[in-house]
Amino acid sequence: MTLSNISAADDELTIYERSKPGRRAFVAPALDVPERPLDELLAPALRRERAPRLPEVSEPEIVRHYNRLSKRNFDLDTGFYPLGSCTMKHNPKLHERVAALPGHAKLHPLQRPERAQGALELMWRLQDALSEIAGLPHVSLQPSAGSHGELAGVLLTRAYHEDRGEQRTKVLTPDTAHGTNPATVTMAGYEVVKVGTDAHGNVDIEDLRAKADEDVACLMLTNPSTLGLFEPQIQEIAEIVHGVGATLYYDGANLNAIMGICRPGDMGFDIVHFNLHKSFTQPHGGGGPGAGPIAVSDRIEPFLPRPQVVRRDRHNGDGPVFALDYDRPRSIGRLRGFQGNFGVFVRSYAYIRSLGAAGLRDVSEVAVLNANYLLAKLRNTTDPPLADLLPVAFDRICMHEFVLSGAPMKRELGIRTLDLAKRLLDHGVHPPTVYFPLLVDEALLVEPTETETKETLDRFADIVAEILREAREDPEVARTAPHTTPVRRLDEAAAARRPVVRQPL
Amino acid sequence: MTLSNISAADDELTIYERSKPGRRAFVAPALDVPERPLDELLAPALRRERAPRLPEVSEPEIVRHYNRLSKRNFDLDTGFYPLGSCTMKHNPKLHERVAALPGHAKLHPLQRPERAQGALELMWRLQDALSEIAGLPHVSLQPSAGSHGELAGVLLTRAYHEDRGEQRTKVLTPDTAHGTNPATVTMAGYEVVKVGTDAHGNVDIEDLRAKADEDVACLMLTNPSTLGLFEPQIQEIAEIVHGVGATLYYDGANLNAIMGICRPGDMGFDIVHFNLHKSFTQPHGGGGPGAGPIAVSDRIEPFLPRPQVVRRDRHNGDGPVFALDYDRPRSIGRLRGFQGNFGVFVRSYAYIRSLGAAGLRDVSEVAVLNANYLLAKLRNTTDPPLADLLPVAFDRICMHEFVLSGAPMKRELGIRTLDLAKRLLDHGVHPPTVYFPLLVDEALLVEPTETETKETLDRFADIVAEILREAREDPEVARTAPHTTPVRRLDEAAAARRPVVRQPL
Amino acid sequence: MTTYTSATDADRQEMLAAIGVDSVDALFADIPESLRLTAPLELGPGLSEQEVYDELRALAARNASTEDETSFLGAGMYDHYVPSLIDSIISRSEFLTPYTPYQPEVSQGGLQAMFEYQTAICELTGLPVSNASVYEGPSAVAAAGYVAKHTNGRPKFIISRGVHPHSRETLRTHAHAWGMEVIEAPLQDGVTVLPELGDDVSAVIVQQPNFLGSVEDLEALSRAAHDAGAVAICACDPLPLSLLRSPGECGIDIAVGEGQTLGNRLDFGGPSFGFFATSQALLRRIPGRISGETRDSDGKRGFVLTLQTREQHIRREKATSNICTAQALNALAGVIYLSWLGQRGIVELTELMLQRTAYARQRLAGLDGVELLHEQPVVREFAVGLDAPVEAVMKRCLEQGINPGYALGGDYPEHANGLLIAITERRTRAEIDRLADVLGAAVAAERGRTLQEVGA
Amino acid sequence: MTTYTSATDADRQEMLAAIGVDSVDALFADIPESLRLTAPLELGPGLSEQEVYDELRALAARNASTEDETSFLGAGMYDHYVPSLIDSIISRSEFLTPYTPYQPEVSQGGLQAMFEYQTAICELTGLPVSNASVYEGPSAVAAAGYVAKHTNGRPKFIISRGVHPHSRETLRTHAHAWGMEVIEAPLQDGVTVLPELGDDVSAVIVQQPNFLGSVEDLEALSRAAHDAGAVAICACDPLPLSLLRSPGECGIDIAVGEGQTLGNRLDFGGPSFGFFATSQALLRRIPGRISGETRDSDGKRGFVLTLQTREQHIRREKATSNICTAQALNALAGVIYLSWLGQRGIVELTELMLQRTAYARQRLAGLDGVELLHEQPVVREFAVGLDAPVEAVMKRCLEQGINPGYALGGDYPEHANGLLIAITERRTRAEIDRLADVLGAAVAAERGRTLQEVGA
Ligand SMILES: Cc1ncc(COP(=O)(O)O)c(C=O)c1O
Ligand SMILES: Cc1ncc(COP(=O)(O)O)c(C=O)c1O
Repeated sequence: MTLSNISAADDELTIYERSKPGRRAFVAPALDVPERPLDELLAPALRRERAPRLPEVSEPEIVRHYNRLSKRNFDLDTGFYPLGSCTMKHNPKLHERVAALPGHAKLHPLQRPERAQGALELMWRLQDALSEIAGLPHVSLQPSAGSHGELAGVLLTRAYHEDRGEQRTKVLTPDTAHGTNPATVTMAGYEVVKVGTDAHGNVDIEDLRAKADEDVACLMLTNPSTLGLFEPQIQEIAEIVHGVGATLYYDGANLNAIMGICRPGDMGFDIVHFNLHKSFTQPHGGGGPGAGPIAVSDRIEPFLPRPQVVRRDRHNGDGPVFALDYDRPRSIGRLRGFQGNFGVFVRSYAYIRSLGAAGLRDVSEVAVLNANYLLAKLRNTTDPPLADLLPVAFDRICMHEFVLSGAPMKRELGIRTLDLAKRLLDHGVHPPTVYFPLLVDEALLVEPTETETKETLDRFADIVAEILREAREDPEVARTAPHTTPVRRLDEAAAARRPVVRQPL
Repeated sequence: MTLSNISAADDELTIYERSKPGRRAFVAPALDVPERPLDELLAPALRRERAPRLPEVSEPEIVRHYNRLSKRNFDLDTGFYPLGSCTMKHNPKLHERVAALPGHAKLHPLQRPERAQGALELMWRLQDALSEIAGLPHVSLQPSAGSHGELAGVLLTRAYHEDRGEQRTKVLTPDTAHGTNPATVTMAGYEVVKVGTDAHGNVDIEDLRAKADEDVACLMLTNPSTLGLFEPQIQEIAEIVHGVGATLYYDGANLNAIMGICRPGDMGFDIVHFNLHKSFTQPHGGGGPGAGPIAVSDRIEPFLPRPQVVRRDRHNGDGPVFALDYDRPRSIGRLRGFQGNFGVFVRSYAYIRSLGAAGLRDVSEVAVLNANYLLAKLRNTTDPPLADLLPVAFDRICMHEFVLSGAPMKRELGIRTLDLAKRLLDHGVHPPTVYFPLLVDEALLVEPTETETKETLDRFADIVAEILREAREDPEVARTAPHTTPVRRLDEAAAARRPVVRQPL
Repeated sequence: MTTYTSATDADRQEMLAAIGVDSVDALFADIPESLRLTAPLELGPGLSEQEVYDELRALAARNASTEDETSFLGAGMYDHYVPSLIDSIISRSEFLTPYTPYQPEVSQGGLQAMFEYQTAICELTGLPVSNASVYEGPSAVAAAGYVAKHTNGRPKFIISRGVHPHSRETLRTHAHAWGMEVIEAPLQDGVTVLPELGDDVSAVIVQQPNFLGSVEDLEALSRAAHDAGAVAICACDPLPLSLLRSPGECGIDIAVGEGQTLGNRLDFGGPSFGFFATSQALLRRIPGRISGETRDSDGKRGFVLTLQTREQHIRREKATSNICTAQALNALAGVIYLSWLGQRGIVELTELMLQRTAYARQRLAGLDGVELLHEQPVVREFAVGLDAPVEAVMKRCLEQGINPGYALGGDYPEHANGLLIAITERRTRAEIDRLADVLGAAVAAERGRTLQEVGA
Repeated sequence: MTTYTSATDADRQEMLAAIGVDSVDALFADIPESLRLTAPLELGPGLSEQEVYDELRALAARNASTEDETSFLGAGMYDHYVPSLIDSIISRSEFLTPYTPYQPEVSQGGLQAMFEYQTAICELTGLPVSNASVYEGPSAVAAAGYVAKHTNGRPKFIISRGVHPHSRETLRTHAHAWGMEVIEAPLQDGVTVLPELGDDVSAVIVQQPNFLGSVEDLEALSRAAHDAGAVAICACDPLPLSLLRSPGECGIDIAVGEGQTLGNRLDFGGPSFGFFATSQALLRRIPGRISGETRDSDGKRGFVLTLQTREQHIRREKATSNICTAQALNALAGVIYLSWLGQRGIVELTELMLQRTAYARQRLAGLDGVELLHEQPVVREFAVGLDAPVEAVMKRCLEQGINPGYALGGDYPEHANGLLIAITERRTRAEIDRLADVLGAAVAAERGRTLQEVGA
């Protein structure tokens, strides 16, 4: 029985393809001032001949268009999203409510500090909480995302060394590092030097020793690493790095594993960035917004970006005032406009207040428990023997995530990690991160997060097993997956070959 | 290629089936008063042994559960919804914003009038606007929905007659009337007498004359009728009804056809109800909330429900005050608690202010234009000949909706109106109202509304044609439709035979 | 002027051509000339979105909401905390915009939610059957009366004065049309005392807890009703039901109530929802929609509107009620709220209110010129009498930003200076202490004034 | 304490058993004993949802938002009306919660929206290529500088003092690390005057309209840049672009800007988004995500993240930028807003602002002690100088509930008492007249005071 589907075709129009001259949603408020000739206010020479071509659509059409588009997205409120390194934890609905309060949402960034005390105090309190979580005394909320935080961190490192009259040229990053780390190093004007990983998935200490010299400005580390493993020799690493006068940078993308359990500052890190859109539940928005605050040690503090939110106690006992401190002569300066992604701060502050110290620790405990449980569940699956087909990259207790290798599966069953990922889509599950970290062949990086139920983890393991059993019978199903999604497998190569990046009009 | 689907199975669990002892979303605020023994405050004899069994689920589970459930609904923001008699017009998003303002949403119904002046003034202005639209001087906003407004109207009729010392026993309703009309008559303690429809789809005047006697309290009419036809003899009908001292009641469900074009009051109606959730864009919510305000003539006014929102001018020139008037000795009394569905009033008031007089008239003009265009489009379709297979019940210019008969289609192609409706679901379109009005065999009542585009109407006509062509080839497809919905055709008979109306625990 | 129509002038011309008329006016030919409006309605011009927003914000700003004052108002609707997830779910267009689920295959979301809701209401009330919602509390009481009328055809309702005044008045409005008499049973020490019940009594209607906050002896009341062959109807407050013996356990035949407290905002009185639960015997007399479980053609579980032969669209004049559009979205908020509270949470929440209410009652009872109107057990609300003009006292409290509650005098002349005070989980101890201070001072001040006047 | 985890004690036991360890602590064995925290973090206990809500509401209440005052603040972010449909769309979890679309088959909604957005940005800027967003305005200027650096490797940036101070400072922060020099070009009569441009100039950076509101002669500026072989970069304000000659028409190579004005709320400065558009030649140097059209295995149109070989996750240290998470949701709001405005609407809106701004400028110029800082054409913002201490004048205005604008002295010492005033469609004539009255009076009063002091 063949089912024609006219409506589907309609689903695929762009907002531009729906446009029809004369349609409109917006109507302007009445002109209430004496109208002056346009030419008088803007000479023709300054004006464009043709208005920008924007869609002409009515409100009902806009609403339906984007409503339907939304149904072509998979999202966290729909199903399991174990995207490694991204910490796709539940986004509490309270956060949207408090972020939308007019006192937050309609507050102008240049409002005078005495008329924005609530916002400044919230930022100050968030700085305080993040400082406590990181174990480092000073925090700047300014960076807009994780990689922006990294850039801030490396620029701070540069400022620190220059302040001491040193011109260092190299920054060390492990070969397991996330792509933003080396990209940041280049952007900050340094040369990247890779450090190897040993047989246990730890930093290769000998390699580190060999490469750590007086030209090294910084070592950027993620701990737990992108392999989901805690670096047990972290103190020794810190000694080596500090021994050559370099700074130790903590990429906080994986902080969700250790909140309230241990602290980067105590490990010897000088600079830490947080991903508020990971560990602290800012919704990802399909690619942002986020925020990447940084915490630093005393020796780095003088160089923090401008302005800093500070608290000043009044001597008349009136209680403290909160201010923006621009008077920071050694600061690296601004990284962006205004005070950072305040709306994100509101959500993350609400999160920290809701959970408190015990709640945050429980987050990390359950995140790690869920990851290890799912790993065990997969390894104990015998039909098919997942321990053999999808072996864990490093056979250790993992932290909040773990890495599997699809290499044996590819050999035995003839389906690649990519095929498994695409087939997962047919089961209403978002795939883990694939082909990262680069170190592991056919890698799958699985991060369940603490907000998923045991039942969901069990179901995921069952689905993976089922897909591999299915592949044993007929690998073509996975190779040609997905089958039930709004579009089938897309040709990314073709897109890059002849880029069409805007609608031709 | 067979696609297994584990996730789908999970989709179908109820919130109770997801429950697991010990899970929770809510946490109570801290107890901040000295705790007293429960037995002291509530003797054991007063207490239930077992707490009501409610689901035990976490916030992430609740959000995902209802989010997924929502995806098993078709809705107005997703596609065309030409459900006759229901006026499924676009629901402007502004209305949700203004209804949610704390001054509205968090206003206690028993707040003292002097501290609720904004709400009372809004209600008063809405009364005023509805009065102007209906062409009747007095309005009560109290009824909660259309049928509640009908009940109010018939109770007012009773009060009116009793006040004049008359005990009337019968209420007339046309055989095309919506079910709520006769049901209301019974509920208001009257006997229903049916009036026939003539060959043109109008009220059978002779039959009306014959049945209109001194025992008749009221004639309830919908104009345009449920056939989507304007009653041209309305003035004559009013004379007949008034001639026997009865009242003329206007069922306002179809008001969307005539706003700003003509007025029930001018036609001679004594009482009108509005469906704010139809003509005035209150979203339907899957079965409410709505509101069914009534407008009445001077002779009915003394009996209006208590309390009435009134405006009182202050003599000190301070501008008017708005009050709740309970001092209405001849009132029929309350129909419900408090002041009615205020949140609905806010939305409908915003709608009237946004469109203004010209906008409202345009609504009705386009509603009627769209209906007649779609009718023409269908009738001009030759492959297959829709004019023959789905003939219009009465061959006239229609108002905002029209009735087709599926009888020939059933005869020729072997698919019923129900099958066509179910097959439409596969095309992402909501079916028209089916098997109503009862007068028309295999009826389809089609109401496009003014907020749909010509393209959508064209697509609908194409889909209907395609379904009938498909049926000509293979009627089984439609007979077994829908095929692409979350569930297939459901067995309603079985549900009624052995009713399971709650989850067994 | 805002418009939500998409018809451009070109569209209109094309459409008229297809229809075969040359103007939109021609489409209104059936309307007698004499009835056509020649002038525009007197509604003024349409406005832009921002102008309408500004106007409504200005109106809303003239209302004192529970964010603008510390409110102890209850008396039927209560200032409970509405969790954020409710808005985020019920604002989804898939729940907000569809009609009543006439096409179940594309309405499983709404229908399953109704089924879940019905289950939760059955659990709260201890009764086996619930519908999917009625309008709201007081009209639900009248609807229950209508069921009783059909059940035994007797001419009298006995309704306790402990039932919400709006419910009593609403019942009277309807009963009159049914040719039935409404007799009020008095309160003594805050609880209902039934008169002799003859065989002319159709139903006995009480409220739990009653309007003055008292917990009634439901079992005794329903036994009395049943002994007289009458239907026992109880209007109840769902949150207290988590602690109190359920209507079902107590033999109540029909339990109805106001659902606002279950995750719905105050909205100046509506929309909220009414719940309606009955014994198995009354299943086929229930008004309104009911969602029932069934199977699809593949044998998969699904839900449909069931027992529709009760309803107006099938049975017309013989229907058990005329209700059509009810309050589905508000009931959805209700079941989401109950899932959010959960089995333990609802008890914890109610116990918190119980403790704070007891504390407040004790604090206020200790004030000069304030005494309790009754000593009955209460859960979330209690009544006091003031030895001073309540109106003047309230004004003084309001000047301090405190709305002390609902003045009982209008509904209960015997309690001319009575005040009904509600303590939800929103009211902290600090706010209760402040109420005590402010109210105490206000009463003292007013007594002082009256004494002076007497003195003078 | 609130929790969003579902693991019950029973769950935890089962899971530990399956793992084969006997405690959660055992899972942290890799963490050296000496690093494990023995005491809880000093963050205090967790709170209930209602308590957190109340705390944040109390904090928010201590901010004066655009609802609490009549604000003429602009200077980079503006109080525009955000239509309701934006919230209702971007609050849908399908847009709010997904990650960057790494799995295009289940991300077509986001990817198509990006494609639509890119198209609209290309139309506004008159350039052929746009990415899917960068962080915000000032960092976009630095990002543009980075592209210029890679394009010609020259050591100097020439940036106009008409560029937003935050953008200039942000560029400096980056340029230092790149070993590059930043030279500021002065303003004369409110517009940019470029110095001699040598072959050591990597890029010339201007703003349209500039920080003082002036419309710059973009064509002349980009011609000068090109004559020197430098890259022409323009930071622009998208709404005025609906009337002004586009950067593309004027020969600009890279147009960037702050997107807040396109349907994003103020949020005390973020999150908003930055847009980034370039000439075809720079396509492969653009930072960040780009959505591109392609086909699926059935030949159906679809969208994917394309040209990823520019990006950090592929090219690592050779990437054109380190950006990963950007501002997708804010850019989505942007394209919805532009669709809402539409081709005619955006012009109508900007013309309304143009007219009201001209009116306000004239009104204020007519006040004693207030004169225009320049006579250049302006669209939505203009600058005045006060013959009185600006700080004191502002305080007086604020007492009247009017926030008169942004004091320029900090960024432009040469305009010690300068005030930058923005007039969006939110500001009515009545409010503008009120500003004139209040500002006029404040200036007069302060001049009076200073005269007295002098007199004394
Ligand atoms: C390990 C790691 N570091 C850094 C980043 C970059 O963070 P952002 O995307 O917020 O810039 C990510 C993001 O995926 C990451 O996983
Ligand atoms: C013609 C007509 N009358 C009355 C009603 C009842 O209105 P409500 O559902 O608001 O009670 C309807 C609703 O469908 C209707 O179509």
